[in-house]
Amino acid sequence: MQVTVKTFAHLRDRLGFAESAAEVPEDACVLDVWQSITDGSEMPRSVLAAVNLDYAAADTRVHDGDEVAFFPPVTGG
Amino acid sequence: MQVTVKTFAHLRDRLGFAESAAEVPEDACVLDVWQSITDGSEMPRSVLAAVNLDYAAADTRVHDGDEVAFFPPVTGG
Amino acid sequence: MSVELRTGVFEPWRELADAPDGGLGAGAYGATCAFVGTMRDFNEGDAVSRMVLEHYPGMTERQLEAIVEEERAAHGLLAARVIHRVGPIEPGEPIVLVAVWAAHRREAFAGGRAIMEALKSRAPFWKHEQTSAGGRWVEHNTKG
Amino acid sequence: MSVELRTGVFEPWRELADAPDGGLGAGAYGATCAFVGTMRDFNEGDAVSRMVLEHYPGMTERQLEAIVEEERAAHGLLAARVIHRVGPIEPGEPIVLVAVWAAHRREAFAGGRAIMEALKSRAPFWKHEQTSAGGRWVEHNTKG
Repeated sequence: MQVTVKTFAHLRDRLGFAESAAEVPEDACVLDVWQSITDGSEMPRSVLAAVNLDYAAADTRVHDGDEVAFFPPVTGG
Repeated sequence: MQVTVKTFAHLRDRLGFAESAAEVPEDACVLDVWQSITDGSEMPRSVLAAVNLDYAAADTRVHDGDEVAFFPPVTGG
Repeated sequence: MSVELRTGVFEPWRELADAPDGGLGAGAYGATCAFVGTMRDFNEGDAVSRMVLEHYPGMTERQLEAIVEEERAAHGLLAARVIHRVGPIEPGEPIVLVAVWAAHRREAFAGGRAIMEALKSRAPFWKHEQTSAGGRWVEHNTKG
Repeated sequence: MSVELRTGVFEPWRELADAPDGGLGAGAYGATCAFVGTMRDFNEGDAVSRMVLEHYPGMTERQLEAIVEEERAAHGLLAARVIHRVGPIEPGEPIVLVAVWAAHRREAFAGGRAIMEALKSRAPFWKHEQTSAGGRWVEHNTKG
């Protein structure tokens, strides 16, 4: 199945793309998506993830068509 | 010696005057001023006092020409 | 640092809109906290139609200035402004504005709140309310 | 309850002056607490000449709305309003306005502060600063 991947701020600068598609297995979780876009690297604790605009843990299951986002700690306000 | 006495809010209503002069002995304190205007009654704990625009305790000494004020708990803001 | 008593209606947000920097340079502060207390049309279960705010001329200004200076020092505030009504007030009208400017939000919230608490407990103001049952002195403030 | 993102300069106090009641009736609330975060011209020891606020369209609004609703319920707020800048910002310009309306000052201060803390920790915004040494991402927020 396929998910949309978005990245923000210095994580986008580091990964080199703002938006992309990722092909992952049917039972994939957020961590699998991360590994599919980083050639299998560990997901640092400082990286935050969201699925369909809500915060999600590394083991959150994703589904076909989901929007999965990765970003650094937020600094608004 | 003589001091000016001011009263405020429902204490003024109760005592019946807003401003008055009181004759007190040379070594008088705030409590003596209170008693001189109330025929010797006790000073309730809820009555606040000020001497020359600063809060003062019952045993604060007063001096000739001082302005001594008595008022209930404040309710501004 | 500025303390004012006002006898007429004032618009607290417009006061700040006209002087948003509290006398500081733009860019010199990062956080502003403003509190406005407004007269409600009910209190302690009764409809209130009107209020008169009595104060102790001279002492009120002196206490407000002392409060602002103490909390400025305690919280590292860069600037502070207090405006307080006296005299007759109608429901819906602002009673008090406390605004503080600081480097960061922690000091701004803490300093603004501290000035309000000190004002409520120390500044010599007394509220006299007009209700359908007649006039009455407000006996105590809401807990902060 | 209202949440807005703005791409241009805004005047937080004038926004409140034009809508001081937060959509409530005058007389229905007793306390308003408003916080404004402003861009300073220095951060972590360096002069900052410009900043760009990146955000995650869709998620940012959703998180802000969730935060406002949670803190409204937690603190019994009567109304709340949040305006947050996105895009390029110059020193001295307001970044965020959080305003809350409540019956009493305790809820107003606590609710306003709680919304700011939640916004700082959860709302997806990222600051990119331009200093004399070049551009840099702000790595973490000041402690609240």
